Amino acid sequence: MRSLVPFVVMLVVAVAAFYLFPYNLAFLTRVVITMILVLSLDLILGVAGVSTLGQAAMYGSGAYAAGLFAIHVWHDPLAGLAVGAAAGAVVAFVSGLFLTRAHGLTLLMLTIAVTEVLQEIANKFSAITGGTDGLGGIRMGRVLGIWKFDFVGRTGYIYAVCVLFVVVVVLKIVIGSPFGLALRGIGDSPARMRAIGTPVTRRLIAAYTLSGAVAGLAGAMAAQSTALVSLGVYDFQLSAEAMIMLILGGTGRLWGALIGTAVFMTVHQVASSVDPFNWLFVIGLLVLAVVYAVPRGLLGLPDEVKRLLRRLK
Amino acid sequence: MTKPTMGPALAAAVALVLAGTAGADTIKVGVVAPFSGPFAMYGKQFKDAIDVYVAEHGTKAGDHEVQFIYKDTGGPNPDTAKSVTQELLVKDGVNYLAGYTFTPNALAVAPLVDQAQVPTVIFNAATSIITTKSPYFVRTSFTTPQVAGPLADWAIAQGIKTVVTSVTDYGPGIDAEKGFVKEFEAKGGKIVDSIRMPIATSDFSPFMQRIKAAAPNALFTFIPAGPPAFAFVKSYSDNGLSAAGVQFLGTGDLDEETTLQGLGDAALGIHTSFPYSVAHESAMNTQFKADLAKVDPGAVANFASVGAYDGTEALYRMIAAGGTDGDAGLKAVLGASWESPRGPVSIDPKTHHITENMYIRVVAKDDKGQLINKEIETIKDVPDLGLVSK
Amino acid sequence: MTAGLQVRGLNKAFGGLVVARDISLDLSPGDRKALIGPNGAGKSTFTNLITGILAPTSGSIQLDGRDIGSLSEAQRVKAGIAKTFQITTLFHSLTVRDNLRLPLLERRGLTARPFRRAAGDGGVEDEVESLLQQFRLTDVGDRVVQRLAYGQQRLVEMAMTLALRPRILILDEPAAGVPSSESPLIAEAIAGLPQDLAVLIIEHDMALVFKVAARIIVLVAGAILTEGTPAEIAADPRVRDLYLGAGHG
Amino acid sequence: MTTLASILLDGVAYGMILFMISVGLTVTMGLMRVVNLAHGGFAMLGGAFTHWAMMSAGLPFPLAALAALIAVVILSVPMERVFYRPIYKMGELPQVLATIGITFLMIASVNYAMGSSLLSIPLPKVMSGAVDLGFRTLPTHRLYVLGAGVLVIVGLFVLIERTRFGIRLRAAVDHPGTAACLGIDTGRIFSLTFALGAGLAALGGILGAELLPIDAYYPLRYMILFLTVVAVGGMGSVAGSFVAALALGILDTAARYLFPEVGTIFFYLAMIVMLGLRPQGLLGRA
Repeated sequence: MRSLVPFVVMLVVAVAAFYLFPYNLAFLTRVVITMILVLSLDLILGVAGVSTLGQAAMYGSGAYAAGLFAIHVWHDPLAGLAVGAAAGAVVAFVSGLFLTRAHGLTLLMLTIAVTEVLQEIANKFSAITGGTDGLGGIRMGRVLGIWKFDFVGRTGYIYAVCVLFVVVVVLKIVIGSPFGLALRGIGDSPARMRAIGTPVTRRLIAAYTLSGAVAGLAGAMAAQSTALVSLGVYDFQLSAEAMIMLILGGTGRLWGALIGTAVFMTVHQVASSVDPFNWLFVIGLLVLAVVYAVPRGLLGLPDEVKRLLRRLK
Repeated sequence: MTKPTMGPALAAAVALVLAGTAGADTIKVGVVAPFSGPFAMYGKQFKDAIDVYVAEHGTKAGDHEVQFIYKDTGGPNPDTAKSVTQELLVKDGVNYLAGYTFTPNALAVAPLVDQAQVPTVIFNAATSIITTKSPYFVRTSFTTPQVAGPLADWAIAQGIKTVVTSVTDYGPGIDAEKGFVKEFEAKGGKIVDSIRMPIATSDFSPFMQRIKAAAPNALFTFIPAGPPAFAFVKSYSDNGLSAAGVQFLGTGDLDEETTLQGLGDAALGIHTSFPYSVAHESAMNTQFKADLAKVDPGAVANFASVGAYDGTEALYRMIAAGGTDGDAGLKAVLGASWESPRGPVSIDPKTHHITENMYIRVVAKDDKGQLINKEIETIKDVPDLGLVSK
Repeated sequence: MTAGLQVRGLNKAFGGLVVARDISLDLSPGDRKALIGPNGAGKSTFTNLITGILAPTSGSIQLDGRDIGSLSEAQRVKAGIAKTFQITTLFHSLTVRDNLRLPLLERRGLTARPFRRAAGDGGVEDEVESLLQQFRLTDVGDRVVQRLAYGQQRLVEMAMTLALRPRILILDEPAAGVPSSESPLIAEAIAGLPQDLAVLIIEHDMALVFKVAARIIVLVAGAILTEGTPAEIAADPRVRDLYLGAGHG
Repeated sequence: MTTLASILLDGVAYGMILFMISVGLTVTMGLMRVVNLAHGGFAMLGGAFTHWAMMSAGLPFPLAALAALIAVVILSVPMERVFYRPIYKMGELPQVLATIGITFLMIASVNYAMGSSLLSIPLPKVMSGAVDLGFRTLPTHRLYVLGAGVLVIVGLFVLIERTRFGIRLRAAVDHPGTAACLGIDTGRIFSLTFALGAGLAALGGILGAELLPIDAYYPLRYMILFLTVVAVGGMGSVAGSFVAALALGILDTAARYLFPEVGTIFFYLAMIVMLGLRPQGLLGRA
């Protein structure tokens, strides 16, 4: 089946990275976790067409929930992921009740406001969250009771890749389902969806909740791999960068989220280690290049090249 | 020709890395700090200070060649701090770590440092608890209570009896408030009002009006350097608090030297306490400033510079004594004392934190019309009050 | 009970501006009626009143003897009144098949199912294929709508609306913007609509109207001027003066 | 009673500053329908040029500010041509992305040329200090901002509602096709409007620097604040952002007086409520 090819490629790349960069596993793990966050954004923004700058709200809530759960309840990693995903889903559902009715600038501002309120709350309740110092003292148990998180980060990486794989598979199924088709319809034309009798707001709340669960999952993974949660999980910058990575890769098809994240984080890493003071030039130019030259993202690059070649003939 | 397979290539890579760590007697030190983003100043100050130290003392500590490897965190970002530290330990095989500007970044690497048993010198992060999180932590900066406490003592000695505290509502601000209030009340002073100001405040007039209405002898503040400190100081001067007889007391974070000129004349006459002033008068400090000018013309020294400079002193002492043996190195620096550009310092073997003089300074103009922090009083050998009191 | 749509004494005014004046109209199963009139005669106001986008100032709208005046737009769709849209509201980035699947799935209330494959769920595929065949779109079924010719897009529009299985179908300018070479396609498609469907066509293209409509209603200044067979309308001097003579169409 | 008067006084003074720095954004974003996250960048450039003109070229404040204003306006013309023109017709997402990219480039440029520390703009004697109002004092600077704000809003009203340029601008925005048919050079109108927005941004940046000081990261730090004023006021409504700026200024000030411990939460909750009740903004077009 042709549709399985990308999955095989993804696994091969993940395995190759493991062997090619055995000393960069910590960085690779962060890339994989960010991929999960960007995937969650692809569902709501790329597929359903809801522009949001507030994905950090769910990511951060997932991180704090997983961190607190590990400290006070149980240190099992998978249970922690479930708790993080649940927290992300709850935040998304509640905020989705009013967010999904807004559009354009108003929607962008509301998503930002929700994130800022959560960050301020986390700062206020520093007795619980650790405030500016961060929520420390997270000690994770073994994955499935078997694999211990090791110093080099092998377990952490394999664990993250497995979760990423599951997330991609689940989201692929959802996007290909009647529900997913309805979301793509909403992304194209909400007015027409209403005209064929679809309860658009209800579908959007469901999609936002699912997206929130995935973002919460990503946050939980981050909390487990860093073993510390800081107020930075609610940073506006995180939401904005997730959006940049998604559009860089190409929206709506999941693979774009993976490619965009890998390319952005690699460029970021290289540029900031070559010239930390001026790397923002590189990122700025990269972002502009995407908007003006490949508006459909790197996924659309082959088509653009084909068109160019056809014109040359 | 046969295609090279992945196996041998990888083995070669591993061998190369191992040769780097075990072969020649080069001790590697990983420096983790923000070199990009809004806090890039810290990374630059750290690197400049290390360069000054190396220029003065050479690249050898005892018999060992020292090599610094710099890694960027981009700001308060524990995820990045942890992953780059892991990389330094696993890939670069560093024997010592240093840097760490923000508390969450330092706390995030505590388990790693513990597991790898690598001595780590904190150049800046100022929350007391950090050094309790791993026995391999040593800190050469200061803690917020260490700065706030002596200021309270001094205020009492000046006859200041009533104070309104007004701090930024986040970890360090609250630490400062507690440190000041505890000492001030213990000495018989009275806190008239305590205000915690939201982090994102731009207009401080409401707080200034409230303080003015309470009419205390002085206000005490902790506010981060940069835009907030600028607006706060401006607001103090514009709302006429000085004329109303309310003295300005603060921790030296707010008028540290890289942002001091930006505060403008509004800052004249405010009092702060801090372990280092660029205007500190000593031969060593003059030398330090001259060498800094050679390494990086136009650079301005500040607390981060001396934190890193003394941190490098600690690193050199450890490397000279222990080489690759971190535990031996650590032992050599605990209890050690030396002369720093900020004055005499020593490492408290119990708290692993630096004991140093606190200076009460007043903002004044030097003969070139530049703003300086003029030291007017010295409180000697202050330990980390945050830990000692706990 | 009377089958079909009965409109009685419909009035709509925006402040002092009257845009629908005492309109009465019947649409019974099998009807092929056309609504014509010069620009600004109130044709789109009338359709908006029927589909529920606008609320009338007075008058009644009944479907099969039941008053539907209080139903929302979506509820009227479910009740059986559907209208083709301006072309811009197609799902441009989806394939023709997906464009048809969506209304079919929605009609069966399945668009909340997240774990089935959209292609194949709910037994809609046969209906997708027969709609494609009916509108001669089978060859382009897997093409993305925005890459289709304009006339074909209009056909997709009609097929989508038909997928909702309406009993009352309002075709809003089905030939608007379609080049004359593709116009016969539209006429053919309308001719092929189910016999028991009640169809109201609003159109400027007089050739098309005279070809497909059995009766024509002429609307002027918000009121019905006259109604009759194409032959009667063509012969009516008032219509010639007011409408055809004015050079429209 | 005194507290109430103080809240109103400080609130209006703060609101005026908010208005001054976001009115330019209302012009570019509201009238031209571009989600412009780079607005703060123009404000920063205004401040940075003023700083440079005073410190390095030794100009007095009014001259330096004027020179900086002109420099930003001139700079904005090629920027509009190169960066903004291609994105007018794109969706809001590419606009967000492109203007974030532009913001990054502006930050990197100022960081490269002037470093990342505060770029101070010392005010002349007449503008600093405080005025005694009897029951309390008010920083003199606020009176100047108040005056400038009133001038700007009256000026904009006259420009948009009463001049040929205004008529053409509204035509170009509402019916670009028709306007082009009528022989209105929409490209030129957009260039001029953008330059006007950039100039107002620079003016706001310079005058607001007492509360929102200028440094390289200024555009990111205050981005959300600017956008809030425009979103709450309503896209495209100068009067709306005036009302929103004053309302937000007074609300924020009241919170700081009455319950500072609630912090920024209050500000954002107020914004959520306002946008929840009126998604198109207080005076926005639906």
